[in-house]
Amino acid sequence: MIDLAPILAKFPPVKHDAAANALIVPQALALEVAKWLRDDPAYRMDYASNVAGVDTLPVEKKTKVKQPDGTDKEIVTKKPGSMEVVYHLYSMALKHGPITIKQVTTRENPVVTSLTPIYRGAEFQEREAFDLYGIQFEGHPDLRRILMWDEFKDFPMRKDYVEPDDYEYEPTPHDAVLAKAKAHYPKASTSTEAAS
Amino acid sequence: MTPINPDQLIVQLTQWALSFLDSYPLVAVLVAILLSTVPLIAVFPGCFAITTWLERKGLARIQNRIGPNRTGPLGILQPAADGIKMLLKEDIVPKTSDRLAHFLAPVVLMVPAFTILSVLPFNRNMIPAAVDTGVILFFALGSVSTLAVFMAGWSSRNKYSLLGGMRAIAQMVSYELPLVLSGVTVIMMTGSLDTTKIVAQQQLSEWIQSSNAGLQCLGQIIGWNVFTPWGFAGFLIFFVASLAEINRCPFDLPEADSEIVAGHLTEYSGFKYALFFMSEYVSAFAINGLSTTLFLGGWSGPNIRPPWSDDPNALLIPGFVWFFAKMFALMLVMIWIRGTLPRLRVDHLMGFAWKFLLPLAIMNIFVGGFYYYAPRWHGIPVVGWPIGFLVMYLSYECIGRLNRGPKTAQRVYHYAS
Amino acid sequence: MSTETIAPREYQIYSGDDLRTNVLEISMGPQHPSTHGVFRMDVSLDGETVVKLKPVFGYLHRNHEKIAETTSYLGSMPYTDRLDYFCSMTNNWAYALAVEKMAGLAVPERAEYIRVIMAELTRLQNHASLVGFLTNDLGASGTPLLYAIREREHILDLFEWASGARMMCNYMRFGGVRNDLPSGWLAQCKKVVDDFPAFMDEFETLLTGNEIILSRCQNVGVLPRDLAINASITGPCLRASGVDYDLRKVDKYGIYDRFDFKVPLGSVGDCYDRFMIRLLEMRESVKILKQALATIPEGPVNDSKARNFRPKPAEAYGRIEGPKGELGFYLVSDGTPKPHRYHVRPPSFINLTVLEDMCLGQKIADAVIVLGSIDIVLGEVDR
Amino acid sequence: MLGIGILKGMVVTAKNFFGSFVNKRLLPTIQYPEAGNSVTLFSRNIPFLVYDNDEDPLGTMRCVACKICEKECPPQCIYIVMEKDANGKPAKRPKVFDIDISVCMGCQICVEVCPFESIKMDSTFELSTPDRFEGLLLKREHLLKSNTYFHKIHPDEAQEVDDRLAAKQKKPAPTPSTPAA
Repeated sequence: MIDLAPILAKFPPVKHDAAANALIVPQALALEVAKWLRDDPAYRMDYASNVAGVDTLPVEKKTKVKQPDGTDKEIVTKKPGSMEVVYHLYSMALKHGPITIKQVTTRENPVVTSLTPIYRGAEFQEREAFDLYGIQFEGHPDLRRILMWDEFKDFPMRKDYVEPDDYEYEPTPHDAVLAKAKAHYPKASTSTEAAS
Repeated sequence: MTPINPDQLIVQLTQWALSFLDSYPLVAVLVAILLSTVPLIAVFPGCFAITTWLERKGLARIQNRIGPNRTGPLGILQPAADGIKMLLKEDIVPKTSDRLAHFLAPVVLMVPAFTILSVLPFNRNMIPAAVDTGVILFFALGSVSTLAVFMAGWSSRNKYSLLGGMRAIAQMVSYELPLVLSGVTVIMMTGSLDTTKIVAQQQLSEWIQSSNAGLQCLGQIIGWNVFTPWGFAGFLIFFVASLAEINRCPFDLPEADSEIVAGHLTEYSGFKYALFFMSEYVSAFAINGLSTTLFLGGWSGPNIRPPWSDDPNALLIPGFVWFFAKMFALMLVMIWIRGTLPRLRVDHLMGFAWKFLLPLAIMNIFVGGFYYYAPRWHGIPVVGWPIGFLVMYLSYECIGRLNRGPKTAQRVYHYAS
Repeated sequence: MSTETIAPREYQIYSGDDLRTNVLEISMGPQHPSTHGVFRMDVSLDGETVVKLKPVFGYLHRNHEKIAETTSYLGSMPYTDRLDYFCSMTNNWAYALAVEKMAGLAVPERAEYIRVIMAELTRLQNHASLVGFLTNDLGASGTPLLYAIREREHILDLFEWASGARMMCNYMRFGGVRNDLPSGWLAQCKKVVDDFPAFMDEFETLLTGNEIILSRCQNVGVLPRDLAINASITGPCLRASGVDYDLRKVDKYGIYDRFDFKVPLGSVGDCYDRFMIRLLEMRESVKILKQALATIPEGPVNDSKARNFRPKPAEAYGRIEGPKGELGFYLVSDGTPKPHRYHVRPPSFINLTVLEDMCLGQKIADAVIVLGSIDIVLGEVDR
Repeated sequence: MLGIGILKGMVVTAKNFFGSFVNKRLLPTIQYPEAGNSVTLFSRNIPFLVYDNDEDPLGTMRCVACKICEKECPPQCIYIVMEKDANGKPAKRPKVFDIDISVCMGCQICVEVCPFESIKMDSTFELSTPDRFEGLLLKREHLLKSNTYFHKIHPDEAQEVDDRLAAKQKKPAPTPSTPAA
């Protein structure tokens, strides 16, 4: 495990997420931190292995708490959703790693700083995160869709993504698929329906 | 009635048939033309069919496969199946193509491919067109195919086709030079452009005229140009250049499938594609026939007189059997090369023609001249042969080394500690 | 290394007053004989020289990650077979490794050996067929490829014997492998491994000295060392550029620290180096296989507790040295039976980053072999 | 000397050319269908349902319609409806058991999760049909195959399964394990 204390000491706004052993880097500082990590002789994190977007929906949890007077009271705890970009950095020179750095942003307006100016290897993966999550990478040289086609409007990896209803006939529709099939082919009764 | 000479049987039959028309000279000429062209048009497509089968079977065996074996015994009917498939295919012409040129290209390719066959002597007295300048005619007509390939490439309005056409022009024009120059040595030695004379020059007539069967047989072989230093080098240069001239592997750049799909053939289908395909094989036969004529003794082969005949020119096995055997042997080598080698790149291809084959071919002309004038001992070239061979070998090594340069070499690899 | 990233080079077109040429734009693919699947290159050509090249892909995109996030952990295992359909065994292993890392599962000794054997067999067949495909791109009419496929069949037979399927093996499980090797498997495997060097000799005689291959591959598509590191290139492509970084040595995942093998390194980083590194790696894989087959112990092959588990909220990034490069899986669990986030780091996808840099200024024929020497599989690039 | 590498390569291909006539290893092609197919005792393709008694396939089928496989199937190609007896109580038998083999990817996960050893992998493969939809939807009747058949295609595995079931029978009344999460 790599000692993260020097980074935390050098960049006070960087926070340490102990559960994931990751550094949460504010967007304004991201480029600077990455550059320092890459060039610092003790770290030499010259290799950005993995870049992934993570989408978390807001959670609303209702718990019933018994009040002293005997009545139940609902307590609603809300956890806001978030959009994260996770980078796993390794060092090819010193053969150690990883250091995980995260940039956290909002789901509504996901903007983070692109690390492509530091790591060329992040180029395609950031484009992929942009394509599938709609995360804007500031400073990316060529931010275009990469896996989906250019005319595609939605972001399919988001947790609240709803598939379009371009349903293709399937002989074993059931449950959700069946509902969709019924909506799409109102008249056609499928064989399994007839059997059951 | 002269005794039957198996070698000349066909010729004699033809003359016998024509003798009936002596009183109608115009008809006789027309019939004579038909009698010499129809067999060409009949035989060579047949050879093409056999070759496609041989190629598919041979390549398959080289690649540890079985090859076609479902159509007839050993898949021998595969060419027929291919032909039927090809003819039944839809003839697709791209909308934006230049229709006339697109249509004409396969025809323009096919006509010279068949025409140049006419100057090849298939046997004694068996040459469709006995032209004094046969070799020149061959090269002149043969280079028309360049035009056809470019027509096909340009008229298709396809970028791959265009690239293929441009490659074809550059390649064919470049390789024409070493091809002709290596043939020039033979012409120099013979002193004639007539293909029949070139074949005759390769036969040791005193030996053939003698009564010893062994000498007769040997005399048909030992004089082949390929057994002289300049002839051997010339043959190799000619063969390599002819590979490029007919777009065979490893010089199949105009139709390089991994790079430009099928080059000039990309937009062709059905019958037109079949014509292209056949013309390419017929030109391959033609050029192999020429290299047989120039270097491998043409129709002469290990042959003896039939026992019933005293005619020194009578032969037991017809000469055209040897001619076709040699031609097919060269085709097989081409198939073998195709099964082994990857393709050259376009700039290497040019470099190979201009920086390697051309100097070698010019060197070969000098060696041929030296060989001609070098003193002989009882007619045996004791001086010319070894020195000529040495010079050709050394120039091969030197030019090869100069071309390789410091850039490409076998490398030594290291392991991480 | 410079302080900034290494930007793509620009290719200058000569534009004198007297000479004006047009750039020819060609869209190579998705239907093209040598794009290794449905891959497209938008190429601009100056004559035959590549002046611009943009890779376009996604034709095979099926949102593997989204499917994985709606199914159980085990349910994604068969889908990983279909990432790089040449190397399903290593894909399985990478995923199993990530899950094991996240859930803290232990793998029995015998299963570790089986995994190493399967992974190295996969490497053999992948590298052999890649070299075959590369020579096909060079224009050989399939001969080396068919020799490679001839040998690959023996390895696929072994896979089928062990797992039931030739390509979509779905063999590894969290905490081991699905079932033990059938009796007689190891003996047959030994035979295949012993026969392999003879094939390698034949292959090398056929290819390595061939003057056409030498002149076509050497100094073509050079990938400089610094750029290779900066662009996160992994696998044989990285080592051909002279960087000593093999996860089998660096991470020592599984039991790779027990085997004696070496990491071959290239010096130039051109197509010929990438081609040779693969041939040399095959020799090293044979070495590993011989050692593993000699020392494989008896014992259980999977952890029975590992079925249908529900991991605690955690995240993990597991990676292995796949035949094409570093194959990583990034998993985030939120305590439910389905992963909250499942991300694949596919090596061939990221190795394509430098395709343009390697092809600029080369001929169009070189662009094809540069692409071939990177070794991409579109199932993995597009996911 | 220039050309030596090419000549060496040509020798290799010539060896392979002539070798293919004498060496079986150099001509590995199997002529399907005359010379048999390549299905081995280990091949798996699509699932089938096992029954024990040839006289009464429906009565002795092992499947109890617990729907674990339906839930676990990664591409969701299994569809099960449990049969109800005259009183409307669930009979432990599937009334509908469909597998859409155009979707099935032969991953064997249904076999692994089945607690009753009732679904196993078949090795048939000649399943092409002109009917893209109904022809590729295998119903209960198509899927039911006897244990004898199972012994024929995968003898070792079938024997293991039989042994396991016999051991289970000895133990007092097996409780159907609950579907795991």
